[in-house]
Amino acid sequence: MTNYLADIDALAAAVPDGALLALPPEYSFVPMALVRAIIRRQVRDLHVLTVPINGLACDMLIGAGCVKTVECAAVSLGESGPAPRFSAAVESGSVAIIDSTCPAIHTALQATEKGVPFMPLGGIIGSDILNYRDDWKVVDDPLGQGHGRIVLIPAISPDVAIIHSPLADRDGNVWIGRRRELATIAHAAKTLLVTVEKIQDESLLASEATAAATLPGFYVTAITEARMGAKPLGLVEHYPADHDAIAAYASAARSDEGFQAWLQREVFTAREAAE
Amino acid sequence: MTNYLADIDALAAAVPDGALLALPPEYSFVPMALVRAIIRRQVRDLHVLTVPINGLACDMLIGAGCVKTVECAAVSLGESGPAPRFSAAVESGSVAIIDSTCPAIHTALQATEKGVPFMPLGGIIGSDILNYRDDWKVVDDPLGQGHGRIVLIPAISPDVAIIHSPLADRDGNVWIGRRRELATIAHAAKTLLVTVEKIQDESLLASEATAAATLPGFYVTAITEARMGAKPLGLVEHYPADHDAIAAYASAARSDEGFQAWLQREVFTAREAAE
Amino acid sequence: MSYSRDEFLITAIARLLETDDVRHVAVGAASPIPGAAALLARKINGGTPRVSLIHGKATNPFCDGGREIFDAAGQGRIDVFFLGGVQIDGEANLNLVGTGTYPKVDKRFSGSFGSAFMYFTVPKVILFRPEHSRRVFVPKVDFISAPGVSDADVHRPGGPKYLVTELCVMAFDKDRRRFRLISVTPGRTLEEVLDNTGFKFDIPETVGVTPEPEADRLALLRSSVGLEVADTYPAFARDVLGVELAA
Amino acid sequence: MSYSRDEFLITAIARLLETDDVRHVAVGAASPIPGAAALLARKINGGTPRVSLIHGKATNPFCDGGREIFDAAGQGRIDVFFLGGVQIDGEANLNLVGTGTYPKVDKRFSGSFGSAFMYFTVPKVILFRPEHSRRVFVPKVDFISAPGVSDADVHRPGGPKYLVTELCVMAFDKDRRRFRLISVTPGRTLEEVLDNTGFKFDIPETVGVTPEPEADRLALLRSSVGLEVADTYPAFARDVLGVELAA
Repeated sequence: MTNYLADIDALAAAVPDGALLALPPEYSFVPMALVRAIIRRQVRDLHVLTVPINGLACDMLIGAGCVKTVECAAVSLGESGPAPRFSAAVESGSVAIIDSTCPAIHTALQATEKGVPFMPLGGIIGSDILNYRDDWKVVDDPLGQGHGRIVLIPAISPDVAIIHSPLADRDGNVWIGRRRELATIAHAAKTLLVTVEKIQDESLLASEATAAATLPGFYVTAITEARMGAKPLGLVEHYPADHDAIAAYASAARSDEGFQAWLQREVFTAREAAE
Repeated sequence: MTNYLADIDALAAAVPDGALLALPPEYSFVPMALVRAIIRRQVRDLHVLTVPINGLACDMLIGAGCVKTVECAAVSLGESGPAPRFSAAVESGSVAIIDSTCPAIHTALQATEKGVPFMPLGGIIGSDILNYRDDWKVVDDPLGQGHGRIVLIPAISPDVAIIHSPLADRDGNVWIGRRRELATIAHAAKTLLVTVEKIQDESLLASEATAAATLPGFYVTAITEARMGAKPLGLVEHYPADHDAIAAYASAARSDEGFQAWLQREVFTAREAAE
Repeated sequence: MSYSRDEFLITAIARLLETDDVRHVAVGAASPIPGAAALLARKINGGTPRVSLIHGKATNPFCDGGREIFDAAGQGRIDVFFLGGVQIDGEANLNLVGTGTYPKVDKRFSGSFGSAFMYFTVPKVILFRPEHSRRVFVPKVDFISAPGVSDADVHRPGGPKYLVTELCVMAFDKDRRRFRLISVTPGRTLEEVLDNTGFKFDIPETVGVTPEPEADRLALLRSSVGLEVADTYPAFARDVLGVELAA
Repeated sequence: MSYSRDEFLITAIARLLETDDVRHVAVGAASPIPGAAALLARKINGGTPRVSLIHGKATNPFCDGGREIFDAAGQGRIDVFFLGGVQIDGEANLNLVGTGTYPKVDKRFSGSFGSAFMYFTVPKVILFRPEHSRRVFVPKVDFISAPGVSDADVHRPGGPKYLVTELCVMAFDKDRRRFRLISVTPGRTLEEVLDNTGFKFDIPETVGVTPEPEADRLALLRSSVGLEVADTYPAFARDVLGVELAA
């Protein structure tokens, strides 16, 4: 059964050092308040998987020293430009980088969703990405129907996945709307931690209309309320991204000193105010 | 762009003899009015794929002589018992039977959805189903990680898939609710024919809540309105199944004579009244 | 307190669900007796196991289409599932396809449904077949929809654990590839079980008697649990449990 | 009629979309110029091609999560997609990862995104990189995110068709594995293109001039199409097209 926790630090406590942590993409329900709580816990040695890309959350975790390895199709602040702590860490070699491509990350999670050890994926052959993926395997069409060579992507099962949603009910059901990658992440993850704007009494399964937008509770490990929990990123139909705040981060984080000062101010000092 | 057709016979005209026709399961938006129109057209030599099971529609198509091959995990009238025309046709050998199992049919459509020639699936090994599927292949774990043997299911791409939905808009978007197998069928099919209770002016993509329940128009070949188009089966939150009518079918269809009389009365004669 | 055969079967199955390893019970279409048993067990244990009835209303949690119950089983998120069979043999092979020589069988049934997958993935599959006869319980099934046991090189976390019929409860021993009789229905005998079973099975020195339905559980079935059953199986709840939902 | 560089690029791209084989154009995140070009082409052609802007509002049709655009491309349902690169070489190899020696590159960029798949599956990929310099157009990319051409035993219905920069439009010849210059931007010269391109490419006897934006298309861009652009790219529509949505 889903646990309903009193505060976000209790949720952050469920992320152990060294965990394979899955992060959703920038436009898709990123639990920034929870990410800040994880940073305050000073979690270490995370293997961060971006599904399939990420930006601010991943960059902050790297800058804060929580990350040992990043597996991604891309890390970017979008309109605010490159992700400065990510770039610096890869250039210096202070984090290990495992480059992937968007559909390969989706595919690896689909394999776990389906309970199979691998799934095939088209394309990729001839990309240098493949040369650095000893875990991926190229095989000749095993059905011998002249399809040619194809890449097999091994299943990935995140230890922990984290999302922020507008709404949950009291049975652990969580509203995900049309962001179905969150369903795949949830199906593939061993532990799913969810923050929500609001917990309502009425079941999200009470009507077909809301059920269609719902992740069932039996995938959800724990939930806590976190108002404005995606800020400074946006939450569709609830609040827009705060582009000024993201731009301010992008400029502060150009240097490690600038980032550390920003972190102290925005994550540690501002904690009580913010969360 | 999606075509909006004036009547259901124009939709039925898009189902050619010999087509690989995908049918959704009994509880999931079965377009019975369209099935009756297909029977009136006297389409022949269909390869019917049930996704993954079906009942009344498949049994009627078989009894009406439209079907050459049935590929299914099961064909059953549920509470009304076995599917009589299906059973008789398999026992007499008048239709070819390709037995499958539910997740294998889902998997074959997912492979087409993903644009890959096959997908792996657990289980199955040791089932006699496998002995009659020359198209399925058992391989040793190609990643060599000790998973053991696994079955590879080749992709299936239906020539035509047909569904009935409560609602569409004018951009070809169709409401499917939580019946996401309909999305997979649509993604995998070359042609998708849709009947709906109602066509509305407002876009189903106008809000995240309805978008979460929507199949995008670029998968939809043609749409026409068919009020009560799933009857005598039910349409969730719109009308219940007419169990008396289904039971009457089950008893009439016990014999071919009984079925033919039922067909004349309910499908041919009743045409004007019904559709 | 008098009870019907179906009420007896419901309580017999419910007892098999009241163990700590059972956190999530899934029930397929048109299975009111297993469904009622799961809902009864949930009530007795104060909320666990989670009960998912496909085609249920309030009790159907699946939102990812027909694939989801199989995916969830493949993920190890379903602990108990129920299967039956036109024929079941002594190695727990199931036949849901037909009798006679495949493919042009003498009598064709619906088909294998998801059995060829769920039987491999769900750790505790309960075989449920009220009719206990040599027609059903055969030496060897005519067609294996799903095999009872697998070779070591086949990934198989799941398989058969129990068989419940109107005559008895048996357990399946994977290593011996045989059923073992646990208990016989009150008023029935070991001889009846032997006479009506076409395959060999192990018989312990002392064969127990399956407990009769406890009064408190019958009361629950005929009241609060009955109402939950009626949400998905209204006809069954009315006819068997005497419970009707307010219109 | 005067126009900006971005307006010129929008109309140059739109011309490449006005052919019958283009039924569905998909545009990735933060690509306002290709997005505007697709919306302009749709307006001019009276509704075709269908335009799907991921992260668009009214123009985002995807309802199956982040996977869907890749699945749809794999199904052959997307005819045109746009890709760029930190580096692009003469065989149309794309580098979106970084410059220097991988993995500890000198300068790290975001990553390959979906390029290693979309480049293989979309029949008409248009490479778009406004900056035309030897920094970008190199003899050989430092890292191949996605290769321009593939061996015969790799299933590849898709690949590069055109390259659009501020200086010129080139076509890619898959069999010759080379770009061919088509036309040069008005006021710029072949010499400029040669001076700023680090790889060899074919030059036809007569090099055309890329047409200037047609007055009617500029008018559409600055009015009705501009409003559609503003729905997804408000800042771009305001700054480049001078169009703002009513608040």
